[in-house]
Amino acid sequence: MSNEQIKNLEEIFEARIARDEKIEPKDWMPEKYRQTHIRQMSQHAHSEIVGMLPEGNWITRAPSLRRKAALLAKVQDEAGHGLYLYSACETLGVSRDELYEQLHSGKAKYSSIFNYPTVTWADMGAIGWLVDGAAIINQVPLCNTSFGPYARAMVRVCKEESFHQRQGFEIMLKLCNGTPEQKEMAQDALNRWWWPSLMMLGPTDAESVHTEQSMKWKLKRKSNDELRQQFIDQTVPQADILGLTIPDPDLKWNESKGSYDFGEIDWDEFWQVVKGHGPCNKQRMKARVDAWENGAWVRDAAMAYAEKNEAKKFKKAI
Amino acid sequence: MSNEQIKNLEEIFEARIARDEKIEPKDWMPEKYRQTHIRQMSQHAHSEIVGMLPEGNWITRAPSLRRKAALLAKVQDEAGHGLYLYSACETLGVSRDELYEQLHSGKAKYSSIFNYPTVTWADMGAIGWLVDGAAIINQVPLCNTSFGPYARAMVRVCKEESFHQRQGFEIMLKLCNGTPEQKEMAQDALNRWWWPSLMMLGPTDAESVHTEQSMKWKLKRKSNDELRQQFIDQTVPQADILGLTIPDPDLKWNESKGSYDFGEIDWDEFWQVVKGHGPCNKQRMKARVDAWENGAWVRDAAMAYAEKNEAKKFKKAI
Amino acid sequence: MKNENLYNYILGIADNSLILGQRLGELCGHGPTLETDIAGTNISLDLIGQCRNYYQYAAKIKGEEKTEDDLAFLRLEREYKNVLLVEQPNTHFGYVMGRQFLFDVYHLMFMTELLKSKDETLAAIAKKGIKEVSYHKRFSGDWVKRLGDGTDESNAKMQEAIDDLWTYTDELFDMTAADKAMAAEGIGVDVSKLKDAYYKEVSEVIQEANLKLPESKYFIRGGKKGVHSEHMGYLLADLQYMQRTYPNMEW
Amino acid sequence: MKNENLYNYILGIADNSLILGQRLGELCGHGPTLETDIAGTNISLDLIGQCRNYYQYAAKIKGEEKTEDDLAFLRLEREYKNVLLVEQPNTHFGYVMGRQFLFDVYHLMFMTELLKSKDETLAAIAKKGIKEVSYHKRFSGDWVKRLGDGTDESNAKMQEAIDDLWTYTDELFDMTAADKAMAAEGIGVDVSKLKDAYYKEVSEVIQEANLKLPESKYFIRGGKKGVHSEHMGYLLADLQYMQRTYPNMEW
Repeated sequence: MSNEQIKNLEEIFEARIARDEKIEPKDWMPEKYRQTHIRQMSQHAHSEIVGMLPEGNWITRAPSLRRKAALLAKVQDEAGHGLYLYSACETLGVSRDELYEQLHSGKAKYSSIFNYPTVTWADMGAIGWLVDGAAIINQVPLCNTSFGPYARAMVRVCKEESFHQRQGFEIMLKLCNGTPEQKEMAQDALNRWWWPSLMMLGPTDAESVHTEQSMKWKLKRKSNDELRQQFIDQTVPQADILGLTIPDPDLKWNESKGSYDFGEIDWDEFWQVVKGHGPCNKQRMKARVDAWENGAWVRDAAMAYAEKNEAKKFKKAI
Repeated sequence: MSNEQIKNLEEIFEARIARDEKIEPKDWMPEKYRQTHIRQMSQHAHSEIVGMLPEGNWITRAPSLRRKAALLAKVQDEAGHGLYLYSACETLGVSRDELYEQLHSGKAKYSSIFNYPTVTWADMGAIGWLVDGAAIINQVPLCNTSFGPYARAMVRVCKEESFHQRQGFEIMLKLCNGTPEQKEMAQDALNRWWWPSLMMLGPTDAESVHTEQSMKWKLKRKSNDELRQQFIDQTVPQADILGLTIPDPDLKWNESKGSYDFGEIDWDEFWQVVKGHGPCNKQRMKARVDAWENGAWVRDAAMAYAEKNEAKKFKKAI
Repeated sequence: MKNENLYNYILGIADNSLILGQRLGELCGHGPTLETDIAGTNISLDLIGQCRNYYQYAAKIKGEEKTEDDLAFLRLEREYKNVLLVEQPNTHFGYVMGRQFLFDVYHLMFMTELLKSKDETLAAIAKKGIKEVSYHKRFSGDWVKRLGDGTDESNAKMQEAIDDLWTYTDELFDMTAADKAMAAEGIGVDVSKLKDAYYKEVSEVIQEANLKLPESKYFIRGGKKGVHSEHMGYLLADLQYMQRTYPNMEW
Repeated sequence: MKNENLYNYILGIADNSLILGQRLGELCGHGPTLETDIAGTNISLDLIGQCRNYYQYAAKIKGEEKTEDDLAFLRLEREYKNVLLVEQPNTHFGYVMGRQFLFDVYHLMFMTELLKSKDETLAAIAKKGIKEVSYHKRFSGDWVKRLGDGTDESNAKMQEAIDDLWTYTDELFDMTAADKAMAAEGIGVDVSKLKDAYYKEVSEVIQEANLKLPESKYFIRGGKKGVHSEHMGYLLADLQYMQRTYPNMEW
């Protein structure tokens, strides 16, 4: 194709997006659009499957059968989200194996929050309440993003995440209405998860890359700082309901701007974790790589079996 | 050597044994004597190291620091016993690696009692009290056996075993003087370990092989049935002190013979376990084989390092 | 307690589901594919759901304000009545599927009989669970075939698992005192009668999976009497951790 | 409580020994040779012995009829103050020896300083333990060299362990509030002052062992504040099992 032809296609493409039409896998799209979507969707998929680990850590120790069942269901949902999102990536011509390879080699990222350890049961509450809460704020706008499979996946994901968020809040509420030990456990979890949750909304706008292009493609509708402010404004009143204290001495309501002022985020910690040096980065990656490598013989067997059976069917047919 | 010469040597040899002289590794000995001793001593060594596993199972869960320390010390003693006994075997010209190979391949046996699981803390008491108790009855006569290194090893082993036996009894006593749950735990352990302990003294005389020759070489001084009777007569009064009931409805004092009558032993169970089908046979062997295989790189490294350092020393010397 | 036999009978059923569900729960996020992770978690969830129904019923019988969680979490190891099979570790995926399959075949036969129980609650629980269990069996049976008839490596691994786990199958058909009493009243299932059909079905799948039928005639038992393998203590230490550490709280 | 700082200070020391002793206890009967099994058990035994001295002293300070076992077994995870290093799992023998060595070098320096404590009990405990710890360091240091300078495989494995464990070393020199208060009173050790000598000694052994010094300048901390790794909960579930399951009994 000539440069002019491509430019023409690009103009038509951008016009479709501007008209809020959905782009579908078989439609023509600029290479950068394809790559950006693969990157973002796979990063999201990786986050779902790595995100199974910190919560999976409490399945065997959940304090009641009801909570055990709910936690199993939640982790299962996360695996399901991973599945849709990998499938959405596959529509753009990249295989799941390639995406895993990127994850395992450290080339692809996943949400840094999952590099923190879950040290008490209350962390199951805090993750649902705060981490899923922040995720929803990131994701709700994506239900209207331009790429059809991603937008449709996000509709389902957001519905389930919102259920998880309520469930997390309910775990916290039960703890906060419980014994002093339980309430202390809840406060401790909030203390540990608050700042990493704020970091989840991404670096400050000044540090953020890709934003302009992403806005145009509706991969992003608000800046990181706007999303963060939204998260804080929505979460502080919830902490009040729980009777918990947000671990930020600088947090206070700013009447004039109609939102909360808050303290300085420790961006050094953020970058340390992003760069692979957080408390559990190695452990998470080891768990995923081990699962993959230890499962190789199983996948090989399934493939061999399927091929044999195809051959048998073929023999029967002739 | 001519047959006659050998016969002559054998006569001198048997005469030495009859005079209670000790046979030392460098002395001439009949091949059968050598083989019998390798078999019996290595079987004993294997029993010590396999025997570390059922007790090792409770190190991480010992109920107090004092008990944890005592249990560690006990298991360490067992490893030490293994070490002397393997060394005694080595004096007869067999390497430790060969003996391990016999254990791992299932060619060599070890005491069947270690194929039962340790399911509660009270099992640490019952093993010390009953299993070490039966072991001592088997082993005390060996302190005077004809082969010097074995006899000397057994002196040390018996001293330590006797300490272990008292320690086990003391665990039981504490449980029996404790809460009803604790006493029940002690009774339950006695119920499970009683019959396997009786089996430890070996098959009934009618079924037993090697006995006559072993008697001559002082590898055996009493028959299995005599040892068993001795064990029962010594243990029943101890159970009375504990206030526990021996799980044998047929057990009763026989005034005329001055010892206890007791019920039928389930020899089918005995042979099932001996043949490798007890509750933990596979698990024990897997633990040993895994330790050995997973440790290969460590042993190789130690060897390579030692060789390098020899070479370095040699270089320095020239 | 009135109905002591019924109570013990129900615990025996419930414990199998709890312990197998717990074992599967350990694997969450560590399986060979995302699809098997989802399926395994799903089976675990079904089993935990089933055991809740049983424990709730048993707690009602027990009275004394006992709850499902008291029964699931606050008994001593010697009081758990599950068969040894379900507590065996997740050594590798062949063991996971082998254990599942050897249990599922039994479980479906058991549930099919329990449907006819004179006890309406038990019959209702069976009715609710039978579809789930039938899915479990299809899933695990398919994997036994895939692994058995896959590659040489997978065949060897699946054979190893079947050989090791086989020794725990016979216990499934042991009748405890409670089992006998309940079977006599038409409430419980006479599991001893399921044995022939079980070995027939299991053997067929094993052969179809290109695996050798284990020859050993020696079996290990004990779980139904509360004498568990050494794996059980560690499983319970995790399972009970929260309830033991923070007694008498609500979650 | 009077002496709260002293109490917390002692727990910090004791917990390191307890948790490392517990980790070594897991290995008993599973080591690469009988000799290493004996040595590992021996080190575990020394550490458990040491922590008993500390806990007994802390229990006396605490009063309220507390015992060494109450302190060792009946705290919540967030109340254990051991460094992250000692709770790391026994991934393979290289990790076991690497963890031991990285702790032993610190431990011996620490004990040497603690000898000078104005608190006579602590000085006496240090005096009693210092020979043990010096043996531990020789043992683990020798193995780091043997594995580092053994075969290519052992070199790679030892390097992997050192790289992974390195990230937990810096925490050894963090000063908690209790540490600072006790150091100021001449009772506790100012561990921050040991840091340079530690890295110097450790680096020398690493180089002698034909290993590369890890380059990462990022360190992970948390244990001293009671924020442990995910391994810790499972370790505690086993450690505390009996005391939690059978409360208020004597053993």
